Amino acid sequence: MFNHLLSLLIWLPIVGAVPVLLAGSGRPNAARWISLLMAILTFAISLFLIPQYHPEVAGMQLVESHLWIEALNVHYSLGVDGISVALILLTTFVGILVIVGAWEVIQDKPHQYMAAMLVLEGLMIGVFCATDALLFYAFFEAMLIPMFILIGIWGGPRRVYATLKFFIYTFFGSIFMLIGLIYLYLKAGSWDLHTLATLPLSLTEQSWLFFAFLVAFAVKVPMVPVHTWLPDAHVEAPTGGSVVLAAVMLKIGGYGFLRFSLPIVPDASHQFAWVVILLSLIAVVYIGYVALVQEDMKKLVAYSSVAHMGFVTLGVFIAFMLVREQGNTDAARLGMQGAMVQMISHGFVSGAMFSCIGVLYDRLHTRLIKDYGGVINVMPWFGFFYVLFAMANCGLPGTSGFVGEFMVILSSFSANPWIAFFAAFTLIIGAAYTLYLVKRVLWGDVTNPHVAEMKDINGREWFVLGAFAAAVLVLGVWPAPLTHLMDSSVNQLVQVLANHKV
Amino acid sequence: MPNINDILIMLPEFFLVAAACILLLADAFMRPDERVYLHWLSIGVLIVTGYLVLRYQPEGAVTAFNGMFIRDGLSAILKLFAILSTILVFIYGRPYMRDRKLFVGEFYTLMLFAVIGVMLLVSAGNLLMIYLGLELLTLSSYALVALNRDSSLSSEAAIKYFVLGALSSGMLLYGMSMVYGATGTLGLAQLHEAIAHSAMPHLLVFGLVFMVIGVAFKLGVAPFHMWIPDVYEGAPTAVTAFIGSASKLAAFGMAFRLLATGMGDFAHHWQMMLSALAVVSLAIGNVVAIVQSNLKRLLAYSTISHMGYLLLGLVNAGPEGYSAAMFYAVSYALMSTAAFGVILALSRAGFECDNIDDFKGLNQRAPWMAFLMMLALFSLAGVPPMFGFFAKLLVLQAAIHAGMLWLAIVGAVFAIIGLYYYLRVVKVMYFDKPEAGTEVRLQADFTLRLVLSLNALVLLGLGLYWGPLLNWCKQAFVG
Amino acid sequence: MITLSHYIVLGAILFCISVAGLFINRKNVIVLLMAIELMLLAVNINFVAFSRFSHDVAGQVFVFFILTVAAAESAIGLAILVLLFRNRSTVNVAEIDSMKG
Amino acid sequence: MELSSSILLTIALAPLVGCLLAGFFGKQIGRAGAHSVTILGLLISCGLSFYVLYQITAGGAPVYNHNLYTWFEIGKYTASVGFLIDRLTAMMMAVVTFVSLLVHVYTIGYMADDDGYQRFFSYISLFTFSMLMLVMSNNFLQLFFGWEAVGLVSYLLIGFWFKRPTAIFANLKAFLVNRVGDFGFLLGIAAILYFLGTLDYATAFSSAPTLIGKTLTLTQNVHWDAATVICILLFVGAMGKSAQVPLHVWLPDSMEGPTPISALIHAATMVTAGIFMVARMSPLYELSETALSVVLVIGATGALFTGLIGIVQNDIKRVVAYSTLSQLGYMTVALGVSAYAGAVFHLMTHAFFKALLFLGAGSVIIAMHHEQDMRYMGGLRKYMPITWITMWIGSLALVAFPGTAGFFSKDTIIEAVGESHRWGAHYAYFCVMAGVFVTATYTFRQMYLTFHGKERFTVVHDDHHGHGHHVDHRDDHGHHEAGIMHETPKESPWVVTLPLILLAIPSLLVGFFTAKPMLFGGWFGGAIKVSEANDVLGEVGHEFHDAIHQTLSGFATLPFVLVALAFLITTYIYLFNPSVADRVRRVFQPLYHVLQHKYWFDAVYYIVFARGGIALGRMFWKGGDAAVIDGVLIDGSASLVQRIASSVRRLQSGYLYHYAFAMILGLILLMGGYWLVGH
Repeated sequence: MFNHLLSLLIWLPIVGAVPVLLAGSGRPNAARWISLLMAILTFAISLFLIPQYHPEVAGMQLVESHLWIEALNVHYSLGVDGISVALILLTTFVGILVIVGAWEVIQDKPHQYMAAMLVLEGLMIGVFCATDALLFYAFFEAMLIPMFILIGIWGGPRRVYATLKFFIYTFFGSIFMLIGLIYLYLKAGSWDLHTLATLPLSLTEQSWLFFAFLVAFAVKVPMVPVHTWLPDAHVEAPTGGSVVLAAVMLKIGGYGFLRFSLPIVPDASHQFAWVVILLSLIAVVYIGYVALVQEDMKKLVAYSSVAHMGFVTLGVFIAFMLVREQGNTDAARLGMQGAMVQMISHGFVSGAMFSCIGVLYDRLHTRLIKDYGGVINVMPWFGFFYVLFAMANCGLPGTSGFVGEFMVILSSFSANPWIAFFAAFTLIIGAAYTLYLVKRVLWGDVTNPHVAEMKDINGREWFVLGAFAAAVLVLGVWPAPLTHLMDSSVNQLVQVLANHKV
Repeated sequence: MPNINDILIMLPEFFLVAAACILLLADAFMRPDERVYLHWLSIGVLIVTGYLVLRYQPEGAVTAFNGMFIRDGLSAILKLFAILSTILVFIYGRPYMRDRKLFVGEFYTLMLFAVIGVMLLVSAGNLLMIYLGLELLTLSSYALVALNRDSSLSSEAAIKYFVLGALSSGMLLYGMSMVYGATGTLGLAQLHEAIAHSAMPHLLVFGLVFMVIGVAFKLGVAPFHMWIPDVYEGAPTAVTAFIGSASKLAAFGMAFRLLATGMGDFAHHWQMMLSALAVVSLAIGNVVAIVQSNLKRLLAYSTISHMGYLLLGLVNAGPEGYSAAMFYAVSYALMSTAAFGVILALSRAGFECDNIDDFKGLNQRAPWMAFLMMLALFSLAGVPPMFGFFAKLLVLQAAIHAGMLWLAIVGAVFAIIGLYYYLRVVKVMYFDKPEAGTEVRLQADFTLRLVLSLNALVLLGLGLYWGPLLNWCKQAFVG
Repeated sequence: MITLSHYIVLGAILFCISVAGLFINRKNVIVLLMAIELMLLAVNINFVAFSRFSHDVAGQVFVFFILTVAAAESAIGLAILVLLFRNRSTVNVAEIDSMKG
Repeated sequence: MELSSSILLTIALAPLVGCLLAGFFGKQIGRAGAHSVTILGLLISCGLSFYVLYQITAGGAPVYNHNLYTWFEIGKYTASVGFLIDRLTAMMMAVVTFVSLLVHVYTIGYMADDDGYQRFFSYISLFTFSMLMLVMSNNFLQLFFGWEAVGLVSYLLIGFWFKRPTAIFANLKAFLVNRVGDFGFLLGIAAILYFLGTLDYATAFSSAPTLIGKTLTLTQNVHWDAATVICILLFVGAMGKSAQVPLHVWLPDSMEGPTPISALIHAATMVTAGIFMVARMSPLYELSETALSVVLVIGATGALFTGLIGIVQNDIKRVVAYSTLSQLGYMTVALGVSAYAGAVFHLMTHAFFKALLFLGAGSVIIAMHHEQDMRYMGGLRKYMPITWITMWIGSLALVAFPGTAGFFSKDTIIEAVGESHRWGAHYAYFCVMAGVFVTATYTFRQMYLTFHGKERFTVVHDDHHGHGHHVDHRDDHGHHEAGIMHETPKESPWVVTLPLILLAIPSLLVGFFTAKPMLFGGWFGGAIKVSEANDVLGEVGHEFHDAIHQTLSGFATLPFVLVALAFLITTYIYLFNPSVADRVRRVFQPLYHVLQHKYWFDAVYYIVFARGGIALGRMFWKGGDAAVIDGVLIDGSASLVQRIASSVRRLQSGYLYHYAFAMILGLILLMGGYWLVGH
């Protein structure tokens, strides 16, 4: 089993979707239980990664490689390093929670919903495992289909616009990456990421490739100015969709930078690092202000996601300045680790925030902030979780939200005080938009009769929010295990940055 | 002197001709209720023909009748898939034709003759053979398009198809005459030799332009695509499916024979022309499809764009590009049969089910059919892991390898626009509520559902494992 | 003295006339059929001329085939024309535009 | 003997356990259960804190500095969670837990009939935990954790009565203003990591001298001295937490929270965290004259000008709040002249007497049924003698009446400033000196208005205003008609008065016994580092023989004269001739106006940052995202394609001759193209 652990992780949920579809059409509960079983099974199997993966050893582990298409020398090759392991665990963890979260919320064709979720989970795991460029691309794109369906069928009023925008936006980004990959293949005669990483490339080639990759992953992250699909997609998506989107899918963008931009085109990445850094800082400040004035809770959290993901890209790309201009590899590792931790943490926090909004939405069927107010009076437990996650969202120490931003700011100061200055601005603006939201939704006297009738969270919601809360707190109080898990891989990445290709 | 060996080499064709003639006679003596036998008989005949194509399949290439006829890997693959798609069309089309009182002998015999045309065309070794094969195919197609005698649309489609087809074959012939004049030979092989040291290269290129137009028309590449939307819309859907699958394979075969086998040394000339045509048809096909409301018409425009992608493979002008293009042609044939198959399966008497709005809320009414259609559409759109994506991948790669990065980028950009209208159909099927008056047929017969499901799932299956097919295509061009 | 080029030019002229007939004529489908025939004849002239001057018989054989096919073609053409007239009770090219866009 | 980490863990975690029990199982264990568990937790941690204090001072225990666990370890950077227990910490722990314990007890009475009883106890225990984590930390990470955690609790507690619009406005404001401080603080930590490569106090301080000569390059030609940058950035954090001008605006509004909170968080402990932090960082601050001057000036400004506002306040709590601002200014001044010990000492004494004053005010508020306006009080001394006496003690300490705790701490600061030659010291000296008069004025004014003179409220007996209505009063205070009481005010229950008495004792005596060692005896040992040149306290120490002499000589100093002057004036005005007050007000109308509007700080901030931020955000959103990116780029290009499509489709006219023409056109184009390429 262990030598096919990754394949198992990828295909179990995807294949598991078939019985869900077959069983579900008539019997929704059967569908729910089967899919829950599948999700839990996947999570359980993913836990085996922890003993199986040896964090002290850098490089890919649990490798599987079979020739897929020998005519194009495409391999079905999988492998994980610390970063992927962390992200896979995040995925499987969230996988369970979205299934549970949708339990009785989704009444229309639940079997299709659950099946789509499972397929999506499998594909996302595939993205994190793939070590072959074409395989990665296949998973990367295939992911769009179930998400497209999820938003389109179970979404809100403007779901069609949102989901088309989402699909085409992302497709637009990745198609140029495909061209770049083909170019690389023709040059290297292989799709293997490691081979591509060692392929010598002129600076011009690297620059073109860098922008090809940048477009693809910037859309996914998303970075300013190609972020506008995210608010729409989030607002219209069903709660589960938003959770997966925010918790895992955005990470794939950041992950892509690590797997493609950094190792394959290091020199161009270095040359254009300032672009990414600038955009990241814009994301922190500009988007922070935009989030401040949102009237729709989901939109607000969506924008805050953009701002937080800014720290991921920032942490990754300051590494170049640190390594190449100052030779300060430790600071680079700190920043990179910060970016990684931020990815995981944002997975928990944003997922939790969207789950909270889902809880409210299920009760009043509105996401407009003005329709709420004084919720704490009727939903104290919910209030507790909401405040907790809000604090995590504005990076309070002791919650996971703090760790990543802390590390990134610390290391960015070493890169350039001004970067740190603007990055740290999130302390203020982040707190402003989050707590302003909390103030309008939670605090105050009950504003309208509908709010007065709201029931506090039930057991199922307790489970979901509680799980998120546990994750947020544990990671916030003791990030060392996570950083240790990723340390050797990050270290290796930083080494990669150092070596020039031209 | 022709000998028995030549007969053996052409055995599949001979068999099919004979069988077609017998069926033609048999049909005369059949009562209408016995037509179902004709249906199964013709399917059987095609299966046998396919078997014969595979059987005695020589290594490399052999010729018969003094190089008139070439039997090689290329022809084998194209023939097999042409036969396969024809069988699929027979199966999908049966209920449709029955509902429209078109379940007649002519349909089958004409289709068989068209298949013969395809087979001759793709293994033609001589300009004359190309012309004959082409005419056999197109003449039968004209008749097939007009098969629905009482429909003014189909007769209009037929006349347009006929006039433009005649025009294009006239141009093709004119080009052939020029080439003949410049080289003094009609055999493709000899042509290939003669071109190198031709006295009148300008005359050759002049002829080449005309021949390229002939090919372009058959492929349906802009600006020679005008017939495609109208014919697709007007013809009975089953016939459309045939034109959209088998005759595209034939067109690719024709293109290869004429341009690669015949005028291979003029590649640098026709590469230019083809890449220009590719850009135009990518643009027109993808853009105009966005505003279509009729699904058959939408698929027509998608054909135009797909043929543009196929040209991306051809412009490579090397075995790699040819195999990519052929792979593309094959994948396209499978995709379009699946898409048209769903339309055929859903249509009822008096309800063509070819408006996009007819698919509203299909997921409520017939989730499985909706799913199959979605597979076909995503494959056409070229979204991994569907088959269509890898076909696109190959042609893009071929274009880039030929040093035409810009062309590949153009293709990529138009793929984004193209995505939109496929998604629109998926959106209609999955996100919209069903409308009254568009109740689709739900009790399509078992074989149809089974085969259609297989056809659509193959698009997914081949997406996951398409290596062997690609190798097969590659082997067709070694040496 | 009549050289090859005279024949070619003649062929070209005929071809152009037929082409012009195809897209200038807005009246009658029959005219289209005639134009098509004319085009084939132009081709035939080319073939015969070339084969004559290159002392190769294949061209003339080709011409026979073209003639045969042309017969079949016009047969089908007329059949379709009949259908069209039956359904539309007109053969005016300018009125055959129910499918467009 | 060696301190064991288990004891320290118990000190820190006992309140947390109490908090969790009271918070999560509040319903199950009920009110009594809630306050029992939390108070028990506090008792444990308070007792142990004093034990630790004893061990450190008398028991000869060495300084404890160990890590509990590693938070992260990346390359050469490690962040841990651990404790550093030296005399400074020990003293802070004792003060924090002692005051917190008393506040817990006091709360039993104050919150007796509030719905959020359990929640409240859970919060204040959580606060104690956070504060202990802050002071016991041995590294910057944990310091920042405590720093922000106390901010969170303060946020929750200011907004404790979340139904009040004012409260939830105040807590948001408080959190954001603090975040502005933390913004600088975090950058300061980053700078330390950058320059010293560590987050651990000991390592950082030991390698602090390496900072000398290092500079931070901001632009090509702007280089700032490393130590200065670090210290100023850290001090920005202190400005937020310790409400220094111009980040002081949140503290007065924080009075929206229940009074015990004002006593514990916004007077005794949390707001002094900044002072503690700077004292803790003394090895760094000693490296930068510039930074200390900044500290000095800002502190001095606060000390005087915020005090002035206190004079015109009528809300009894707000008077105390502004006096807190002013006193924090004094501490900061002390830091600014490198009299860290003086600052910390004043911090301690202030903790006692300011907590006392707040709790006393709270007791008055209880008696007045949550009427906080002093204009409707007066003559309360006969109703509530204990509160009256204890508050007088507190007030005397506050005005630094010779012999009281405040006297030793405050006069030392004033003298230290006098001794200092640092840039800005003269300005500071003026401020603190004038501040003495101001302090005395608002303090006596408050006392007179509250306890003396004639009653300015009328008692209207009616039965149906039972006890149960207090909640309503509290929830929307001010709505009930001013100056109307429904019962005669009476002394508060023992749970309220006991803490008052227990706080009154140290307010009187603690200075008397601890002044000499703590200020001049180098009591803090290695915890506080002062370079020879800056040792103003040493200078002051020369005149200091013992507490008694000091007390006696205290009567002959300028500060005492000022106090006495203030006493006479206020006594005249508020006891004998109230009308003078109005006349004075009329004379100084402009000044009064300025003070009424608190120098327009809040107004300007609200317009610029709150309103401005919203406006900017809306501009970005509508202008940037909606208009440009979505409107033009995304939807724009989509509709462009649509338009092109609908025009191109017209080429497909349906006419055969057009189709044929298209083919001919194609033919011609290909020909022409070939022609062009050919030639």
